[in-house]
Amino acid sequence: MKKKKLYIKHLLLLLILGLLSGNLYAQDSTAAAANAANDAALTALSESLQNNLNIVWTCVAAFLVFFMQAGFAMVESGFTRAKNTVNIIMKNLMDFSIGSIAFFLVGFALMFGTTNGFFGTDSFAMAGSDVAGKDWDWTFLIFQTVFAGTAATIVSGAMAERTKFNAYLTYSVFICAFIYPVFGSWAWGSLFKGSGWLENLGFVDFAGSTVVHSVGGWLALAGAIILGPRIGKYDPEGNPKAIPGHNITIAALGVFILWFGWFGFNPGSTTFGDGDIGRIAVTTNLAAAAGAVLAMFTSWLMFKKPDASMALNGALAGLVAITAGCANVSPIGSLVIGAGAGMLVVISVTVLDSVFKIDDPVGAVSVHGVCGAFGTLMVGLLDVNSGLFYGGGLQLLGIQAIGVASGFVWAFGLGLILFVIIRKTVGLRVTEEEELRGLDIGEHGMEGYNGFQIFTTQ
Amino acid sequence: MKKKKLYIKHLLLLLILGLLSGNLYAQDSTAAAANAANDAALTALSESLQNNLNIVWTCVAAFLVFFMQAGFAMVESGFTRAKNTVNIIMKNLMDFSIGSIAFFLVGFALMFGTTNGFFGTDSFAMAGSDVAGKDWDWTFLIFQTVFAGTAATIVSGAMAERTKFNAYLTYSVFICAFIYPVFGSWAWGSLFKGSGWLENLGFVDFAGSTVVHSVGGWLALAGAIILGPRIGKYDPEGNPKAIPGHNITIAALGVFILWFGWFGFNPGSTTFGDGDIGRIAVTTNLAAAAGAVLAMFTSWLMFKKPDASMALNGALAGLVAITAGCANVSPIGSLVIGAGAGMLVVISVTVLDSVFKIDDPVGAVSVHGVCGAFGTLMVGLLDVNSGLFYGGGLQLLGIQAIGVASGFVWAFGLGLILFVIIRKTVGLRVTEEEELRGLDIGEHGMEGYNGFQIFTTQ
Amino acid sequence: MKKKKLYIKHLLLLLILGLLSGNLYAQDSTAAAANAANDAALTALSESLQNNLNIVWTCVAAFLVFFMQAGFAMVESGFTRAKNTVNIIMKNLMDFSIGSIAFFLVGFALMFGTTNGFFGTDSFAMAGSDVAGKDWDWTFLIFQTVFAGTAATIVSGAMAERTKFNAYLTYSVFICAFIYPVFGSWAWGSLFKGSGWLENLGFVDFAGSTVVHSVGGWLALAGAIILGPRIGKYDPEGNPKAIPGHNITIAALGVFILWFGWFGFNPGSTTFGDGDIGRIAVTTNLAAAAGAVLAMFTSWLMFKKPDASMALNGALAGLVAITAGCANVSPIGSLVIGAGAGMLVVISVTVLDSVFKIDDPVGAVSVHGVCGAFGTLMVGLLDVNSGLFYGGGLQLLGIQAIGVASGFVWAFGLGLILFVIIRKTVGLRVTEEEELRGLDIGEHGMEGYNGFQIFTTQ
Amino acid sequence: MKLVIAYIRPESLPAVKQALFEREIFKISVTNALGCGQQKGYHETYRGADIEVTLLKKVRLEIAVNEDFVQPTIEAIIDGAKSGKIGDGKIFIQSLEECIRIRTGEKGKLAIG
Amino acid sequence: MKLVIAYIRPESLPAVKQALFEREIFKISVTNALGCGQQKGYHETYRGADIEVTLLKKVRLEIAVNEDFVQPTIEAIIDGAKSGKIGDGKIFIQSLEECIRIRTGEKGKLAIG
Amino acid sequence: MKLVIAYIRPESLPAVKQALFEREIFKISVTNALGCGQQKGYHETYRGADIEVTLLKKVRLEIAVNEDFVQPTIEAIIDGAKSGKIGDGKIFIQSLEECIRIRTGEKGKLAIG
Ligand SMILES: Nc1ncnc2c1ncn2[C@@H]1O[C@H](COP(=O)(O)OP(=O)(O)O)[C@@H](O)[C@H]1O
Ligand SMILES: Nc1ncnc2c1ncn2[C@@H]1O[C@H](COP(=O)(O)OP(=O)(O)O)[C@@H](O)[C@H]1O
Ligand SMILES: Nc1ncnc2c1ncn2[C@@H]1O[C@H](COP(=O)(O)OP(=O)(O)O)[C@@H](O)[C@H]1O
Repeated sequence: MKKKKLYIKHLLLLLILGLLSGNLYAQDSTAAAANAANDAALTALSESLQNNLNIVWTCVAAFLVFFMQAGFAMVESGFTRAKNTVNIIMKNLMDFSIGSIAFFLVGFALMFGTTNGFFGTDSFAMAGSDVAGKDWDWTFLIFQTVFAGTAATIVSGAMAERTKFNAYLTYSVFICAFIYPVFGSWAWGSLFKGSGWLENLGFVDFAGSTVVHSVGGWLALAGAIILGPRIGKYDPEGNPKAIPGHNITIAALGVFILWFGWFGFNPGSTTFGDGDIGRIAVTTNLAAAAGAVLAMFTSWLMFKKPDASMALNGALAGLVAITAGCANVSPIGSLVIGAGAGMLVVISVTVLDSVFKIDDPVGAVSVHGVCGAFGTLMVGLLDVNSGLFYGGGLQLLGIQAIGVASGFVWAFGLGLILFVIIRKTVGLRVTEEEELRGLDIGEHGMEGYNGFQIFTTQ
Repeated sequence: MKKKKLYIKHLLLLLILGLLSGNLYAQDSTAAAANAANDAALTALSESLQNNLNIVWTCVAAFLVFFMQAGFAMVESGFTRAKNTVNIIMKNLMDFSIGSIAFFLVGFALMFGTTNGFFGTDSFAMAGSDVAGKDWDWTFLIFQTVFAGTAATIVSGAMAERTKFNAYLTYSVFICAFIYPVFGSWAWGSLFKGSGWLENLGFVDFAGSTVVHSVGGWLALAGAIILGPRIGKYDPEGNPKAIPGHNITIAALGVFILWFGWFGFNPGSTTFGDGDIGRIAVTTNLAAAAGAVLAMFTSWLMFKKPDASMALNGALAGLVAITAGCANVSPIGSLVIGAGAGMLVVISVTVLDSVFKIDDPVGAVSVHGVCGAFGTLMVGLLDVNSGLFYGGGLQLLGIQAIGVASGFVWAFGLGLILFVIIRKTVGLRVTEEEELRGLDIGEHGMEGYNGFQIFTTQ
Repeated sequence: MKKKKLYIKHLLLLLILGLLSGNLYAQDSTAAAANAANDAALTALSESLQNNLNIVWTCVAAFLVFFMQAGFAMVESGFTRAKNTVNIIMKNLMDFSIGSIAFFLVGFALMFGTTNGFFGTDSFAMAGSDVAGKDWDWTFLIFQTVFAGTAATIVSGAMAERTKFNAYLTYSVFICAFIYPVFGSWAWGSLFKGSGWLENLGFVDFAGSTVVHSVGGWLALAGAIILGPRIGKYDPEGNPKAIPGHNITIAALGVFILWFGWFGFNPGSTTFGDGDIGRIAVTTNLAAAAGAVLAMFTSWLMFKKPDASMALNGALAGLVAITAGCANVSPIGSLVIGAGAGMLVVISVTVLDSVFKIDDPVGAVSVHGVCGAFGTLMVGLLDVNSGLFYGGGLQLLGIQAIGVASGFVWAFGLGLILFVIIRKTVGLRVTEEEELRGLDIGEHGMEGYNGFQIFTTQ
Repeated sequence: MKLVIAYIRPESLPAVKQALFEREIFKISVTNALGCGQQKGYHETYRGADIEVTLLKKVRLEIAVNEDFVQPTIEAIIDGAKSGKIGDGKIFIQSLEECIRIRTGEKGKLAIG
Repeated sequence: MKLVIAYIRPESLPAVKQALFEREIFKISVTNALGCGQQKGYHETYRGADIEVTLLKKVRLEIAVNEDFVQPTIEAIIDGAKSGKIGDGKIFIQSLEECIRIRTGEKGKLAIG
Repeated sequence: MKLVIAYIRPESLPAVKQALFEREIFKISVTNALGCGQQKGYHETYRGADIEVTLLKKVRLEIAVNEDFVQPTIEAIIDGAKSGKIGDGKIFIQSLEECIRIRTGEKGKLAIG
């Protein structure tokens, strides 16, 4: 631990000022100059303190976003079967671990390095940042790392219960080192040394409905399509069968953790400690609440009973959707976005399941892909400055649509290619026998719930 | 995300100062005036920076308090039976979601709007606050929302395993929109635009032992009485039977999460970032620790074995009890309060169960109602400035008693009325058949632990 | 709650300055003096604001570290059998609760009071700190309390599934009141009023790889040795048998919580809010990630399948190892340390299990003891200022070795003595019958998973 | 000696136990089972997809009794378990050749009670 | 009347149920079981130590049938459960003296179906 | 052929398995059960209220054997499970009419082992 030291940096500033002014004050005519020096000292002090506050805030927000990893792990574990629990846990642990390293070494540079127009080209392994200093760079890196980790982890849920472990590891490297960073550089590159065509257009995605969630969601979609559904998911006539998750308590805990972490995700994206963060926390919370409520009522209408898994998904849908506009829409706007996402997610899950026959065990595509796109578009309507409903015309909506579309093309397209290549090389899916017995024994040689008697007939 | 911008606000202040002073310094006689301007700039800077720090701190605290929702959900789920898990989870998710919206639209205004003497009358849906600005208002709103959510969620535990889901949703609206805010306006209204008779008396309830916890606890008591005990809770002779919870690990996790969240609840109630928060964290922690230890030893004495569920309740009892006086008692005082609450909660649980035959599955009435009242009264004895033991006489104790009593009358009285009305209209209790089979299937058509073999004989 | 008050403290400072300067400015020759006063005001303001920021940051960090208790409880519960769950939960709850009180009353004084050369001798129960004030002392106390709690809780995992509950309570008092604080005073005493020989030597243990983790780990080693292995752990020929944990999901959740909490543990140990915390967060995260990845691959090589429990332990191993040097090594250095710890922990677990026949159900000795020592030594190589690989020569490495060795001698030695005394007095191990049936029923008269059908044959 | 096996609704176990005790039948063994009988399953929905639960949760009793206790055992089970609705369950009776008390080695009629 | 007991692989339960239904055998009871037979267990490792899983997870079926249904029941089970690999399971047949439907009190052949 | 059913304490399963193996009885099936016998239940308390645990956790063994193995099986079970204390359990023996190995279709004595 470090001792409470004597604010050396600030003192230094004051000292310089003291020297300057002591000098200048000798002459009456230099009073104004002295004053200017005084002002400069004040400005420097203010910047230095506010900078420290920003660092504290951004770090705390980053830690909250990190904690979302636990949320994803719990949601995905809870919504799948007991026999695949160890596997889904390992995938969640490993995508973040491998992803952190890959993003540090390569991804960050592609995303935030000086751009060649398409992606960044320097700052690999943070070359250029002082490894013993107090630069903002490190705070920025940890914040961006946990964002990359979020994008990476979305996919595991949609591909759960049938994907080979080493295939998943391979995927994890690519998303954090390449797919996510390149798209990210288009929308957020200028936050550091880079610059991107999407942000230059005026694309608004404050905390990443598209950049993080939709990209993850569309990759998940590609994965689920290439993999095909789990055995038993569709009967011979193609009707979907429910394969219920094994632990709703843990899934609910996961959702609460994600909601908690989102208070780092959205307000934290200010990377600046001032009154905006309270307002963003309000819009974030209201959207989540509206999402949960509307998803519940929608499921009640559609299936006669209020479905817990849908209500939980609804909260996440609201959160994903508000992420783009959390700083730009009003609280009432956030209720609208959240409510829309809550309804949309139930419909989307059902349509993907019954119409498109895409088997997404945890609803990742609907929550992150569909609601992420929805939320990004809604900014075009509800931005309090330039949204359509606020008299801003169609321009922003158009730009948002371009952003959404480019996210889909990039992530879904690359996803298809990547997963096909993996299938051809390391192989993508476990054997039928392993799938029936569970990936826990097949891939990891252990069980998740040793000693518990589990109906082994499902 | 927002770029690291150039502290525009602070610069502006400095600019104004610069103009002023540049002007004035021309004349020697204006040196003093210049200096005053200089001081004003310093003050403005200090306020502005401290204000930002307060916002960061209060937001972080609010997020921690939000996370307590997860804690409540886990505690209540863990302490009830597996067959009712989905239901209790849904109730926890929905009371916060619906409550957040109700509090935003109506509750906040009743609690903190300009008062008519009885409750607030403006600021509905935060009318008057800048939907695109950096006002303190939003930070204050998110902080107060999570407090309202805490009061709301207490009830679900006491009414667990037999309450109809739609009845519970109805209740949730009323507590967050009306019951909690009105009482809150009496004690805390002046934190914003309001003003209340209790705070004007000098009532001390720093973070809400009474305002939040007792109010929730007495509502829970009303609900448990109107509902009646669970089937099988009392044998034909009226002797209580234990109905053990299904997951002590999850319940314990819930308690740890609540303890963690309480570090937002109590120290956060300063809404000001300075040395008080460290001291409040100390009193909060010591009270929780003492509560856990004493509850364990009390249960050991009474039942021959150290009961884990009691020890867990004891930690919560200590936390609830210290909430009123956390900023006003000494660390030793907090040990006394925590220890008292730890003993009290065990006795209270036993007495409610065996003597009053009130079936409260998770001990919510004892933890929140009884220990909340106890803690509020203890401030009258242990306040380091005006408590009885510190030579302050009986006055504060009297005021605290008034606060406690008015909380009981308001919450318990309204609770009885509300639950009777709900019983007469939507209906309060599920059918016997549904209760035996479990509310998860009855209310939600799904199970919490699919695949797990559960002894279905309980 | 406290109203947003008018920064009285800062105003006061400014007032004094105003008076001074108003006075002085009357005379031209006093301009320089006025300026100096001005500078002093700026310095005071800066210190005061930065101090408040430090308090907020340190408190938030302390809360995160507190939350690690939940992580330990979940890891230890998940990695042991269902029949001992209540017991391990209670041990985790109680070691922190009793420990908090013991550390407040005695431990803090021994660790941070004015030293007699061997340990501190004043500040018992924080005598001397203002019980109603805003002193830094309280923030420091809460931060140090949660560190002591961490050291205490490590032991329970290694002694799980066979230790008597009252024996464990006895142990908890001693570690928090004596064993940990005395060693702590040697390395960290000067952070408050004390001073220690190890820190005076130049020993680097920024956040406690040795002070907290190794000390806990070596105590765990002593406990596991004195207790002997669980029934069934070794077959008659002495070959180790696996006794799998009952809930990998919960264990994984625990690891994520610990990782999350570690962002308070390491960056928080600055107790200062500036750019260092971002950098430390980066090294901490990279080491954890590398630990998880390397442990997984090592287990894959050694046991043919990627073992989830090893990967989870690997993340913790990386975290423990980076704790000493998190502020002093580069990000690349942290990858090296994490990777090393990840490999080491797998080997260490296997060797302890198969060669030394020491039964440590959760791997606490390997994670905390072995990897803590490893990480401390690595600072001698990788410290960017004075490490061997950075041209600093062997000196630092030597000092680090002295620190590691003294930690081992103190903790392991005292641990052996303590556990032997406990065995002779209150008794250390439950009866064979109780161990077979489970400590939950034996020690606490209840079950962890009521209603779940558990194969009762293990 | 006979071995009586019965499948009943989980909810009715306490009543059956009570009825058996009243007839001084104190020894029973219970397991969880899934049953498929006349009682139609119920439908759960999960995320909008249907789950047809055709295997219903039942409790299986196994009771070894001497001949003179067979009738009382049957009566007790019916007493406790009959609601008149589909799903009440079945009783199966088999002959039992031998019964041994592990603790004492006692055999036959003596060992049963 | 006979009582047919079968131990089969968990995975094959759906197929066995299907095969039984096709032969109009609608009533069965199912429990989880651990079995030890010719099928060698598998090895799990946990933290580097070996677990020899010698008790394998099986599903136990209990089906009470009238004489003329014994053969179809056996056929159906074999149909659904036979993979030709070790571990397919066993069928045991016992005589059943009596069967009572709790709901109606019906006995014997009538009660079985 | 006989069907041996035994209820034993969970803790004694490893010893019983061992004893059976020594007598070359390799095939057994195990289920969890709750039992009510001479052994009095124990009391748990939960939040100060009493729980009378009258159904104790037991393990149920089912072993099909040829006649010449009946005696060894009984001996083995007693060997492994007898502690002399109440609650050691019971062994029940029934006749078994037929036994079929699903994999091969083998029947009778051949199929049992
Ligand atoms: N022939 C049978 N073989 C095996 N188990 C049976 C048989 N008939 C009934 N059962 C068991 O008894 C339970 C209740 O049977 P059911 O037909 O629903 O009762 P009821 O005829 O009284 O409505 C079933 O779920 C099943 O477990
Ligand atoms: N003699 C027996 N007594 C009791 N259960 C048996 C017996 N033989 C087989 N089983 C049960 O049947 C299951 C399958 O037997 P197994 O020998 O593996 O089949 P197969 O002979 O077709 O390979 C075993 O796991 C066990 O549960
Ligand atoms: N008559 C019976 N019918 C069914 N199960 C029985 C019967 N007698 C004993 N059991 C089973 O055997 C177990 C042990 O019986 P118990 O009477 O406790 O043994 P002991 O007579 O050796 O003390 C019981 O818990 C129960 O599961």
